[in-house]
Amino acid sequence: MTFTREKDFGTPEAMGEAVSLTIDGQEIAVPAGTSIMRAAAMVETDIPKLCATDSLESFGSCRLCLVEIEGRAGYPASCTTPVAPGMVVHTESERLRKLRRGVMELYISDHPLDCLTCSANGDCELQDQAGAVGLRDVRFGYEGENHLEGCKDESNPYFTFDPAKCIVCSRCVRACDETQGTLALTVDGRGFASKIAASQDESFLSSECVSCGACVQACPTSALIENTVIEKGTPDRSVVTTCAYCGVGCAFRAEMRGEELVRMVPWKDGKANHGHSCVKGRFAWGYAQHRDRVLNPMVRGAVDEPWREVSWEEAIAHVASEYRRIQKDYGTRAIGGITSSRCTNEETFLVQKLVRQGFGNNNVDTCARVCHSPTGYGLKTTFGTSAGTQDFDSVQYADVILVIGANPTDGHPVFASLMKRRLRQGAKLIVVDPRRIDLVRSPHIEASHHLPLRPGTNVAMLTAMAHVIVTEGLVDEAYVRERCDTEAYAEWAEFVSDPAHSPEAIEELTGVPAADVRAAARLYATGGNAAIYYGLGVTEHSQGSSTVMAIANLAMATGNVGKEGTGVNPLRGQNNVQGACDMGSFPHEFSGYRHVSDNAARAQFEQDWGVALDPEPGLRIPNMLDAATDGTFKGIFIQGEDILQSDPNTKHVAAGLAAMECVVVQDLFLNETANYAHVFLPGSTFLEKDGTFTNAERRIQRVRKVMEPRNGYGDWEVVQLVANAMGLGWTYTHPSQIMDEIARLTPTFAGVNYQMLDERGSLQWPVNAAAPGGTPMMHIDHFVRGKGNFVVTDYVPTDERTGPRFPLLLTTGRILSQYNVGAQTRRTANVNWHEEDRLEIHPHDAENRGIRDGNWVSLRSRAGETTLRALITDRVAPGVVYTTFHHPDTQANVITTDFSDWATNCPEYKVTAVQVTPSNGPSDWQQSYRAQAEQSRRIEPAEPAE
Amino acid sequence: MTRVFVSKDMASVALGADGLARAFADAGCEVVRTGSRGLFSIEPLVEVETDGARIAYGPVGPGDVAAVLDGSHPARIGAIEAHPFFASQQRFTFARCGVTDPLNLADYAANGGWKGLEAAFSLSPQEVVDAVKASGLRGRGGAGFPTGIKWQTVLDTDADEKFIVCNADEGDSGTFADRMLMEGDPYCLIEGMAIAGHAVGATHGYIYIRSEYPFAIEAMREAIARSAGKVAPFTLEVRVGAGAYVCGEETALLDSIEGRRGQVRAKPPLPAIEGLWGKPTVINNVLSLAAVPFILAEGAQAYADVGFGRSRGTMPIQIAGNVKNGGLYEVGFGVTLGELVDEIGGGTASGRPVRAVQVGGPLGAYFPPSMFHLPFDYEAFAQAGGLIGHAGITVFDDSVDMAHMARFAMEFCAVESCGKCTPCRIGSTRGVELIDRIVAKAPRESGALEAMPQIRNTKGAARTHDEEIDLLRDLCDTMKYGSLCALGGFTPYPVLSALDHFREDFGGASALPEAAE
Amino acid sequence: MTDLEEIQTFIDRFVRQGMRGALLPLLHAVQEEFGHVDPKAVPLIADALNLSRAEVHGVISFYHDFRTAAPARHVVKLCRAESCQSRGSAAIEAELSRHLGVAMGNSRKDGQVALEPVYCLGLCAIGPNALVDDRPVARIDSAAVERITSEVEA
Amino acid sequence: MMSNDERLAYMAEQIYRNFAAQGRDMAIASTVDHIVSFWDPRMKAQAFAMLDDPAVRLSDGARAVFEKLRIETGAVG
Repeated sequence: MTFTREKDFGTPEAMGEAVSLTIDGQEIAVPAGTSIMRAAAMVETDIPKLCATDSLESFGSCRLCLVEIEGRAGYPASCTTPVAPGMVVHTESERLRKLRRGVMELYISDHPLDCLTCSANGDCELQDQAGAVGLRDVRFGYEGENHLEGCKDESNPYFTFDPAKCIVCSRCVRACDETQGTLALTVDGRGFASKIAASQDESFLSSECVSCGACVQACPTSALIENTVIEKGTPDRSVVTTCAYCGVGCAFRAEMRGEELVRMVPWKDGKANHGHSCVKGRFAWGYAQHRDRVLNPMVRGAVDEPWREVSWEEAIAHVASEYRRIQKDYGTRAIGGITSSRCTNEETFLVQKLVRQGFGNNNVDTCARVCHSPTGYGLKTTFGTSAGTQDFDSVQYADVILVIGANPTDGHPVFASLMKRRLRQGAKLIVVDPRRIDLVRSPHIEASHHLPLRPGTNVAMLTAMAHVIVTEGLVDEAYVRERCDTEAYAEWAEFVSDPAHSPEAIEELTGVPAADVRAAARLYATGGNAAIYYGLGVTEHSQGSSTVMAIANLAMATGNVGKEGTGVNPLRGQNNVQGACDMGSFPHEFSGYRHVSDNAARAQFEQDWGVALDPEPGLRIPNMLDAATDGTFKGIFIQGEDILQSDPNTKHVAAGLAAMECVVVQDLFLNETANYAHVFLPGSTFLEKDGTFTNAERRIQRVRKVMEPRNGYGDWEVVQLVANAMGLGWTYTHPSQIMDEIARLTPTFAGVNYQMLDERGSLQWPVNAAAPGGTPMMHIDHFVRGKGNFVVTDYVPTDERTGPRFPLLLTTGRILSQYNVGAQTRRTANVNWHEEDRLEIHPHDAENRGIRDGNWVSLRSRAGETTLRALITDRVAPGVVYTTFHHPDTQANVITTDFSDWATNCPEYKVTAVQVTPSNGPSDWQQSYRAQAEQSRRIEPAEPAE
Repeated sequence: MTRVFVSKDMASVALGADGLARAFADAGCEVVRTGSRGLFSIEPLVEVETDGARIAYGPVGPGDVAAVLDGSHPARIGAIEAHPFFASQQRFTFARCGVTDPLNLADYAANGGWKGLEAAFSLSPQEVVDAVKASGLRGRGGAGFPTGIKWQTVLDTDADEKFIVCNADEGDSGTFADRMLMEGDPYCLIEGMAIAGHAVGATHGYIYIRSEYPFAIEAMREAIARSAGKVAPFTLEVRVGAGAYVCGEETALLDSIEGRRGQVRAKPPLPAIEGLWGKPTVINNVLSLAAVPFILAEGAQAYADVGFGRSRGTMPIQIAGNVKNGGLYEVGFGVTLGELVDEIGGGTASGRPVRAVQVGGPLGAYFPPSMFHLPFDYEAFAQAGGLIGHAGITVFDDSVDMAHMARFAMEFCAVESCGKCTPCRIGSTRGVELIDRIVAKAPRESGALEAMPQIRNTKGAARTHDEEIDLLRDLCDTMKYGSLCALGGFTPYPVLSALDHFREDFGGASALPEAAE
Repeated sequence: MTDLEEIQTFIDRFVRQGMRGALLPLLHAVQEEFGHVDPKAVPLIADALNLSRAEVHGVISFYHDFRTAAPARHVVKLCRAESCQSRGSAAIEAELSRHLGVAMGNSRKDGQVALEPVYCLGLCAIGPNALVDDRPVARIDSAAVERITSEVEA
Repeated sequence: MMSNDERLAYMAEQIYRNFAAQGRDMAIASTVDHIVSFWDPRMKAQAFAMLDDPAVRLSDGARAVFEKLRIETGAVG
């Protein structure tokens, strides 16, 4: 299969009305603002080019693309010359051929001639253009001044920079500026000596580069090229799939060489990422081949015994029989399941079907419990649907962007680049976050207002902003009257107007000057289209749901829902956490957010599945662990989740798991939860199976199998094996059949099927008769629930209080290079950037504890103690410390408490009272944990007879 | 107490004007420091105020104070305006230069200062633009683009803010008119920019001065401070270059003011529509802006009446290089090259015959005496394969080696290239290497590479002298038609004019001893 | 190596003027105050103007005026442009280079004097010209070369 | 940390406190609706058991909620 490279039109698409002109005698019409180069490419006339590529603004430096225009002197560059009505263009003539050969002769007089052994051989634009212009001789010779001695920079683990191959077209510098927005590259020097440099002409790894790969993708030669291409050679086929890391849902071309993945290149037509990527999706896919991958099922009687490798038949039969036994001994509700936010929609649907149809109860939950369950509750209560209102592209129309409790440049980097592009066009930014995240101030980006509030006071802050908007008459009265429940509004307006909710009243509590709060509120209300983006810093609180509703109130009060550039947009953490919720992973609702007590909905499932279903809500994860320690919950099926590391209060989780009799874990690696498992079923990566993910803007995108699963089965096949071993008689042969079932049973997915997804590339639900092409933006002329519902959100302080024993407040977050519990990214070269969790602490707090940067410190809360190294920074305010939970050996979650959101039990990761003291070594818990983990990971290979 | 006038222009100071001024002060005179009159062969110059008139003596030194004061000094010139070099000039823009104390506001007002601005304020913006159009004023920086049309585009483009940018990067060798005006009559430039601000609706202006002009930078900053009240609400600030000739190109200049590498931007968008910080911007040379006060004060017609063909008004021509009467000669277009070099310039300073004249700085063509009939006019010079540029004329006597000058043109381009576009970045360096081979009569041997058996296609044989000359012409063709801006695009003018008019020098027979590299 | 705190306070004071597109003026001011732009100051300048270090480094490396190392005690900038060449600057350049014991475009090993090229000082009728420690000197002949040499050796 | 009984009481109290702005009766009703929607049968049964167990300390809010819950779900206890 020949490797088809995506066509490069040379300059970005333009939006003006049609302009007609003639190119080489052919009449065509293109939008005004289109370059002559792009117009020609649209009619298969590919004008030679090297510095032009359609992901970047035209630059006009290589001078290969010169054309002749009748009535105009000279030879203008077609990339920088927009079309004009009636223009007559000639792209070929003897004069032009001579000029192009002249330019190419200059290029090749200063370029290596080792094409046949070059890693870009066959995939190099300089090589292509030298052929296109018919270069046969370099009369200047090769002895003149040149750049052939520059030494290679191999500091970055993923790509190599070879300055000798550089033609100084600046596409990399412009990609780092326009596409990524980091501006880590520049041209160093000028004239002939010009060369590309990272930061202050240092190695890529030590520079400001965030390794997103945009420059490597933009580079026309092998000056910047992926190491995997150098090792394996150019790819021979490509498959479009979706990244399995964060909730942005970047579409990629997996470029293969036979069964071997050579590189992941962001797909230009990806609707969420438009051809951009970050270090994780672009490069950190090596974990699929990592030696830690468990490929054979394993079983053991008790968790202190070593694992025994067994056949699939034996493992599956064991699981089925154990579950039936437990239900016989302890009752139908004694077992449950946890779906994965990292697996596909089809797989999460099957796991909740296994629980509901197979186990006969609703004890199914998902990791969304610990991240955006408050979003589901809050947005459903106010708008009527548990998902964000806009698509990502809507940010391009925002005049004001409010980011609260989120760090997009680390958590959602590709969307952060799109947001930065809008900010650099002049949109205003408000950041509400205890930490000075990068967006507050980084090159060319500066927030108009940063409200560094004390962790846990979100509701007080948002209610105060509402107070300003209502009391200063900034409410969009017409919008509220027409679109919202005016009675609920009146009650809410009266509540927020109370002086007790004024910025002045809460200044002492939040630590933010009232004037700043008033200014931010006025900007949000009057600054034009205003969009709110929020993350786990909003949801992971004891008032997570109240905060989401407070956000919705602000948006409704100012008419900022239902049009481009506005909306309430949860930045959901994982690649399919939205999908996991959509598929009915919560214990209280079926797919499509319909409560299990909804008789009509339940009847539909019962009729389709041929079995009576439990109308009562099931157990949430924390409740399952409580029930386990009570002895009434004995068996669990955990697919693609590591609750021991990711869930709060690790000791409580460990106790719960230890009390169970059949813990089944399905994952790629022996994760922390597997230390307490009795059966380990090997999982498959997103490269090894078909399916769909749904990103944070409700966009359903296809995941396509590019290689056979190393463990033998796609995860959906394993769930089917278990189900059939329990007698459920499932007959799926391809995930598309599962999606047909989902569509059959879920109104918002009615129109979704693989054929439509292949045709359109992606669909944003709801997709049904009312919206056959999907719904980019929701609540356009009315809210899903009819009238927008204002909810009074009274500030109830968390019971997690600082005091003499625990004077500091710990909040948590994530970092660009690592992902969630780090299972995947820790097994890639990303450890170059973040090989251990660090405790960020303010200089004052460090000083009066005698702590210097890099020292080992003990971090204690009333829930537990761990040790890690300090990082002294004024990013955090005095009295606030911060860390990540990417590395199991820090066991950060032994610190977090069992407090959680009042409505959804989403854990209060963001507020834990702690004490920090210099330490001399790992805490007792860490030591006992490591001993247990070592002991539990022993594996005895399958008997030779197998 | 006798009042005497001594120039503090950078050239005058370099020739000892400060010492002369001190000597007269020590002798009890009241010394007024002025700009330079603009004829350097008679500097250091002093003008003594005697019964209402100013009697000039020059060149004189500190030792001549007594003889000057008693009127007996042999270098007595009398009224400077009567001196032949000045009598035949039409000083519309440089009228006050050398006459007034540059920073004295009263002096400026007493000599026609602010008349133009007052006239402009009495007119609507469109009327001011119409006046500039009617004057026929064209860009004095070198492009010769009608100034009025540029202003019209900025006026017609609405935006929340607009800017007036003065290009004072004057990097061409042989040009110093901008420097002389900024040091000698800074308020004239300020008045011109204020008028432009009023005409197009801009409230702020920048003057981008090259760092090699310390005196001009200081003069403009002081003048801006003192005249702020006169031009309010229009405000001005000076920005200093940092050693990059390419920032004389208008879009590179804008990038430089914005704090970036001085790289040339592709057009469109035109700066008049999307210029500084993306806002509509008037970018004009010092002389274009300094010509505006006269046009508003005396009327467009007075300006347009002077000139030749489509080149209306006067051009402050700078006669430089190996010339006897080097200096600033403002006259209407149409004067011939020969008149400028032989009659007004007085031939070479070395006394040897004139062999070549470069017009328009390092990117201008070289003209042999056989082309001295050419009238000073944008179109005439263009047809003759050259350009007027910033109207600098550099005279060479017969000792010049034109192959060396062609090489220097390529070397200058290589030193100053911004490095963005291929024809200029790589072409200039290859041009230097190529001319060295031509001059050394050492055409390129068959390269070690071409001789390798693996290289099958490229022409292996050694190259001939004529083939190298043809390659130089091809390179010039690629640079001229391929380059993104005039730096790479015009470097072929001096190279090809030297090759065409002085073919004998390229025989390599009499190359000038190489300068110490 | 200049003291970083000193540079930081200087930068903070300069940036408080709130000048738009302040990088070149700030680099000129830093070089004027401290003799050159120390690479260690680049992160401070980048942060003060909210630019990336790459952008600041790109600008410093583009403009020939900016020095990243301490200059020689004396700097002679001799004009190499066409007008001065027509009046014999090539020979003067060779003579001056010999007298000062430093090749054009270099600083002498002992740091006493640097001979740098400049392309036109706007004194094009009275060349060969030079700036000797920012003081303009015209019509340079052998005698002038002697004077300049003794002046910069002091 | 909290025992399971204490946690259940705490959960009910926390929900009740967050509905408090609606006034006592409305807050109790809203909390009951919430529990019906989200608590599984065993947790509800555990709540009723705590009502009958004198040793268990319940805030008046939690107690009122559990009592209303028992009436509404018609649970025998």
